[in-house]
Amino acid sequence: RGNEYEIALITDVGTINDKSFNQGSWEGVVKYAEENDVSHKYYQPKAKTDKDYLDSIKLAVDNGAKVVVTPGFYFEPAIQEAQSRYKDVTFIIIDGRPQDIQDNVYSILYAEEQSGFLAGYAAVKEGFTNLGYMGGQAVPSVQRFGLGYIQGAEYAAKEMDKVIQIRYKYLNLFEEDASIVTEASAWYQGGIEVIFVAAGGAGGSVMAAAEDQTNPDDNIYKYVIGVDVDQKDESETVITSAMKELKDSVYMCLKAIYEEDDSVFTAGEINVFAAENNGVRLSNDFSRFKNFTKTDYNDLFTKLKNNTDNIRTNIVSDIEIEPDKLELQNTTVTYEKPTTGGET
Amino acid sequence: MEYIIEMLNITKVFPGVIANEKVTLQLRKGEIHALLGENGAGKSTLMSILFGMYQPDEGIIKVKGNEVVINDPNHANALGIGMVHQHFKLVHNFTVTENIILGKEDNKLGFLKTKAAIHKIQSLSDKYKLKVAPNALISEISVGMQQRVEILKMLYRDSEILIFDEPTAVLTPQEISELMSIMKQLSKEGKSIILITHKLNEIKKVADRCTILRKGKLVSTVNVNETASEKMAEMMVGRKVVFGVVKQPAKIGDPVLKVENLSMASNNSEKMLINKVSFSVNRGEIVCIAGIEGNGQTELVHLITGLIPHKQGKITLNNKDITNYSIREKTLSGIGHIPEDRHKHGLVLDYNLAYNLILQTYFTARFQKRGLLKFKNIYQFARDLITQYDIRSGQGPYTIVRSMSGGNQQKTIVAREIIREPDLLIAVQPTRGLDVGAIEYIHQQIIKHRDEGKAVLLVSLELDEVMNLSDRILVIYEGEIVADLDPKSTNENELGLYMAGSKRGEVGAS
Amino acid sequence: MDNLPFIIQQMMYFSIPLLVVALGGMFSERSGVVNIALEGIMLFGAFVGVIVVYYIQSTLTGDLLNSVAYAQRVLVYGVLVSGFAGAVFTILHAYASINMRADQIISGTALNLFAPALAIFVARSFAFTNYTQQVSFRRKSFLIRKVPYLGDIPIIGKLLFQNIYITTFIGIGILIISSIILYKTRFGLRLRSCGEHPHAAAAAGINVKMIRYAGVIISGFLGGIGGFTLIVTTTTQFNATVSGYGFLALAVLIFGQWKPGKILLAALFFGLMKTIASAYSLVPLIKDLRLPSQYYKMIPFIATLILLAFTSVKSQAPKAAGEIYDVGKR
Amino acid sequence: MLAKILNYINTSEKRINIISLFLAIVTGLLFGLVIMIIVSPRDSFPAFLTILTGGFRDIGRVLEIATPLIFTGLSVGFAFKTGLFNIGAPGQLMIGAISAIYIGVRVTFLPAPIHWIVAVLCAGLAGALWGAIPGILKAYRNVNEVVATIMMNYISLYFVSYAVEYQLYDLKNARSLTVAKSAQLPYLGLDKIFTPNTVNFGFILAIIAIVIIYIILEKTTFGFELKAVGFNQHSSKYAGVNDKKGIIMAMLISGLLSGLAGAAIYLTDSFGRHLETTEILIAEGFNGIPVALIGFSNPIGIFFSAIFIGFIELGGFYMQRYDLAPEIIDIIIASIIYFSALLILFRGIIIRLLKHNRFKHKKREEEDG
Ligand SMILES: Nc1ncnc2c1ncn2[C@@H]1O[C@H](COP(=O)(O)OP(=O)(O)OP(=O)(O)O)[C@@H](O)[C@H]1O
Ligand SMILES: Nc1ncnc2c1ncn2[C@@H]1O[C@H](COP(=O)(O)OP(=O)(O)OP(=O)(O)O)[C@@H](O)[C@H]1O
Ligand SMILES: [Mg+2]
Ligand SMILES: [Mg+2]
Repeated sequence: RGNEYEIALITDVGTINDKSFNQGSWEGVVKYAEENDVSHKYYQPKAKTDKDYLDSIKLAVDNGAKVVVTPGFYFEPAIQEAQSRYKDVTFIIIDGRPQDIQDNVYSILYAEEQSGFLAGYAAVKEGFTNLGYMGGQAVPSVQRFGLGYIQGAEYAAKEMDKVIQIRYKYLNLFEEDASIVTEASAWYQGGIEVIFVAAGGAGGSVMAAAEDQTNPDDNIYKYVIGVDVDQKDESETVITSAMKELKDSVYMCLKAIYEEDDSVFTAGEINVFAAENNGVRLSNDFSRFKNFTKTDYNDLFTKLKNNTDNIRTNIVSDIEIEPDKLELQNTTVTYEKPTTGGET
Repeated sequence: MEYIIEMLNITKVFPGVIANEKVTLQLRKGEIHALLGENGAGKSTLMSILFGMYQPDEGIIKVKGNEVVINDPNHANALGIGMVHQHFKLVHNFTVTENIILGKEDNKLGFLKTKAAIHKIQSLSDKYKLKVAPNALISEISVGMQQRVEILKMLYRDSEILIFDEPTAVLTPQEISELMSIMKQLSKEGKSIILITHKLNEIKKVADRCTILRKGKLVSTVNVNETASEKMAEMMVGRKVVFGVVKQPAKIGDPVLKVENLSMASNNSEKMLINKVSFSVNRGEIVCIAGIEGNGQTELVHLITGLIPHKQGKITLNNKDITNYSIREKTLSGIGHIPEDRHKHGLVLDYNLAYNLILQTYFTARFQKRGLLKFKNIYQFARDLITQYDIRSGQGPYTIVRSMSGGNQQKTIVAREIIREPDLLIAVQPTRGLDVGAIEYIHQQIIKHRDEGKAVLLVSLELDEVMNLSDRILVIYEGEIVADLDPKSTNENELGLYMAGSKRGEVGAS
Repeated sequence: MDNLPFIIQQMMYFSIPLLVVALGGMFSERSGVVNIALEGIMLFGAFVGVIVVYYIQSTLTGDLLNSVAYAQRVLVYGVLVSGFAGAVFTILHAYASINMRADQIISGTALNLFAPALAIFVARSFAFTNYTQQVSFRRKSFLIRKVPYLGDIPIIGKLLFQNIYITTFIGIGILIISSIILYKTRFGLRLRSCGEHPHAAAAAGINVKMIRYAGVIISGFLGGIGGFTLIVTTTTQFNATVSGYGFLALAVLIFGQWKPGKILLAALFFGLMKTIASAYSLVPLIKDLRLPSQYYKMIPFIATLILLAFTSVKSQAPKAAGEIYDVGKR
Repeated sequence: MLAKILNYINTSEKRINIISLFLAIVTGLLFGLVIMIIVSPRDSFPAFLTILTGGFRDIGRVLEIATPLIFTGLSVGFAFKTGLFNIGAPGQLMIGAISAIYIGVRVTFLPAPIHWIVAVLCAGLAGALWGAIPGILKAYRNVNEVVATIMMNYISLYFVSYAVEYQLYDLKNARSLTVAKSAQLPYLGLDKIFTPNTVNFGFILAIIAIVIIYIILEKTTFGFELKAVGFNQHSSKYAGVNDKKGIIMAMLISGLLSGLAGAAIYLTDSFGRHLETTEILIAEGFNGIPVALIGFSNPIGIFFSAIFIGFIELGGFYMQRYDLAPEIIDIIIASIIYFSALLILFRGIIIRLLKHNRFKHKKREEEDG
């Protein structure tokens, strides 16, 4: 009989240190567990299938887990199943919501579209008119980041009445690869000034491209916008990061569960983290901006918070709407995907 | 009288074979010392030991009186020992020069000094009239030339002791006598030579003394001028030997194989490898294609058997045009083929004996039904052939052929091809590397086949084989048939002249 | 046309690692040892090299951290270390295939499985990588904006001496040295003879086993360097993968028919194709086709296949490559 | 007793090889254990025990993991037997998978048994095509099959990514659509014997494949020809075998097997595997190589090595309950393969053992007599 571990995290395939939601959530787990010394451990599914997710959950529960954290919307079907299989285990699912959620499940969603909105706004305010977005894959959170990014940029464009353009695509890759360096370089070479990349490891390759295409001598500077966590340390080209408070939200949720306090988190419901509850934001280091300032940011952020003239509720976050199908002003979106096929 | 080399009581055992057993060989400075023995007698092994390729299990080696352990060829070279191997040790896509300097490269800080080397080689080549082109690729020069390269290797390393392992097997009489004179010249310069050969007349010509091995044991060492050839032959085989083959005069029938204007160009130059070759082979006769290796024999045979896709000309078998038949179709229409290279073409070395015996017939109704092999028949058939042809092997039909000796490997092929009673049997160097017993046996089989009224096309480099076996001799030179001779009315010397291209006869396209 | 410098710069991301690693494979296979372990070797070399860079950089501060000159030194250290690591790692393959007469495919495959597992496992198990699989590093100052003097030469300067990595020059250097070694030195002659006809080599007094060890170990050295080069130029962190470039290098080696010159051409061709496939957004005509990106990505591989169909007919692997050498056999 | 065993072994080359392989495997495992002890002395032993026994907890799962490995292992092994090195299994697998899924999703008018049968067949055909292309290139253009299959891998990789994204995309789950119920491989009562939803018809098909491949290789003239070509292309040509046809057929069959692996993995319900747009080669493809190698490229050997790999992989999954990075399993598998490359070494040990033992025998007899 092995040692018991009370809090368990199942990684979506990909590893615990993906500098993205696996890592963010895990850091939240560790923070809480160490403060209250609760035993904790993460498990890797054998493969990326609901069956393997369930096996991992089973393993964790057999191994003494009372709380199971599952990052990523891919876990939805597994949790849907597990919540009734293991009634006395509490589940936290991040980025996802089972169809009919039971009261041993906390579903945590983020308003990525708001985070993206902030990023897009900041980029245009900084003075960029030629923007890019690279998503790892068309999964809901990544799609919402993108949608928000476009609308934030448009919002700023209208404000400053400038005309801007946005190049938009999914890389179909979450790993670094030489071809992504070249692709991003080509974008920069083609005039794009900043790329918002929500693609895990692939971000590294985009930053590499930005660094190589930046050339102070000719006064050319190219930038990257990081995602999920503050990626400013990975490269100086990271002008800011569109963050969601994975760590804190997981931490707080665990706290709520252990202290049975349901003021912030309600079991059996979807807990959305957004501007209202400081669940999404930009990196609070603004030193790399030249024109965009912390005050600009705060103004917008408060507007989002208070939904001043419906700025928040106007943000389209329906992932079934393709990025080039939004109706926009002063803004053209080139979506690198001929609009065919695909269905729900 | 001191010796430059002494090999005392050398014993070498290979899995299953005692290659040498307490063999002693003593070499005097400046002498030409022949080493005589049947195939498998242990000559190459003994020399390989002297050359440091194998370590003896027992016995000691002395060079210039002091005992040495020769642990690799490099060491042998250092001791002034050089060797021309039976199977040449040349890298085919290297130039002559590269092959010669390999292992003893003139160099400055590891960088090759090729120019100097070429110069040295050129002068050596001139000195001994070897006529080699230092920059030619090995793959593009004749076997005779390749051997000279091997000789140059030794001279380049200015070795004192030169070992020749069966150097004459692949040469014309002319080339042989040239080689002989080269050896004489070398020995005059004080170099000591060991010459391995099966051919007594050569020994008589050049050797001072001769050491005779039988089945790995030393028989004795004799002074050549005091010993008659017959005596030496007897010592080598252990019984009186009848030279030559006994056979009835041929009863020639109607033509089986007809070849008309067969031609083929080499694919990396304009040179014609086969040039308008026409001849025919009749029932009841053995026609022999004589020639120096590399004059188109291989290509000719491969064109007839289909191993090389047909180029130009016409081939008919029993008045049937088989020119464009596939290999399989040709085999089935009555061609048997004992190939030149038993390891490359003749056998699947990793298949067992039985499988190799059905290699040409596995698809026939006898061995297969609806694509499933009939193992009972296959192994029964194999057992029969093994007894009938006395094929010796470890586990009978289940023996993996790779582990069999060359002799028995060859018997396997002969059995497989002859048992099919082909109207035309093409035998290419069927006795290469076999001991006299096997040679006799295979010769008998070939003659028997002919006497059954079948046609035989024999390709051989061994002149005595040509003379003894054939009813008609076609000499091939640079892809052309330059003579059509009757063995009774010609001699080895004349033959040699044709083979060397220095004589041309009228070719009756019979 | 004005995109030419850009295209060349992009090609180097692909071509240089492929070139270096394929040259490594060449040394191994021309000595007679087939080496399909290139992927694993690259990965292992990159891993160790990146760790060293990570370590050095963690000790740096301020200007040193941003000094391009110093960064070059760090890179060179990384190159050397990764080469060394690759060489050591490859000894496993050499021992198996030379001393133990192992099937060279098997031991190669084993190394390919070993490398990532080991890299991840080590990175996860020890403190100096703070238990994370990723090892990140600062690559910002690696790029040389303009090589002093050379960078100012009219056209060539812009093409070859601006926005370039020192590893590119190292790669070219390796190419030149390799060809010289192979064709002009005693070692090269002996190496080739062992790959073509080991028994002839042995008869000429050459220690075949030793030469083959040398060949395999060199392939490890270059494989490691190639892996390191690939990672430091194309990302900001090492993530225990070289994403199949080892196998592509193997392809380049065969495509290049085991000859340095042709290997270079193969590597450049492949690099160019890869560049076109990823930088199509710059090429108006192709861009306007608006094909799914996957189609563009297929280009390099289809093109290579087609080219192979025309160039392979006479291609001939080293005769003795993959063949187990033992004295008794003949 | 030991003497008896040794004698038994001694009577056959094959047995000696198998025993040496067994030794190699044990050594590989022990090597893994050593590493585990270094990293975590406390947990290493129980964790190691879990690796060895964990598989028994869910045999059904083991077989499920093994099934595709059997196919790809056979694929690689079969090519090996005919002297070809097919590292194109991943591509052939993926092209097979996408074809199966396409049929399963789009050709829904077919009734239950026919539907999945057609899907399986198409997977096989697609794989066969994907294998045949390098075969043809090698036979007629002398293109080295290693390069060709590597190229084909990437082509299929991007094709699959395209097909998923543009033809078979399930937007809600961001993966390929799940095939219709009628296209999912049936359990045929296997779910009564093993854990439900694990082993299905795919496993039966794998067994059938093993038998057929074994018969082809060992019992048919076709196999006779293929192996001859593999051993020695010249002598098989001399024997009138059409070596070009041989090469093409070998690659075609090899590809077909990998294609079937695709069907076995992906013709499953929504809880099973799905293809994604992410451009990554499927692991089961490459893992066919070690499986084949450990199994001496022999169909029966491949069966056992696939089961073995599946077994310790599952054991490795369960081992996670302890404080060890799961990659240790990969290390163990790698070292097992490496040590199996050192077969000669272990053969040496065994043969020495045998000699020693035979020697003792002699002595004993002498003493008796
Ligand atoms: N490498 C080897 N392994 C096993 N047995 C060998 C080996 N080399 C030679 N033999 C055996 O040793 C014996 C002597 O072989 P060797 O080559 O010395 O004969 P030989 O006199 O040179 O014959 P030939 O006239 O054909 O050259 C033969 O019976 C052969 O079967
Ligand atoms: N490794 C070996 N094991 C067993 N017998 C061998 C081996 N190598 C050579 N022989 C046998 O040793 C004998 C003499 O060796 P040698 O090298 O002269 O062969 P050969 O007579 O020239 O025939 P081959 O053309 O097969 O080499 C031949 O019968 C050959 O088959
Ligand atoms: Mg000999
Ligand atoms: Mg011989």
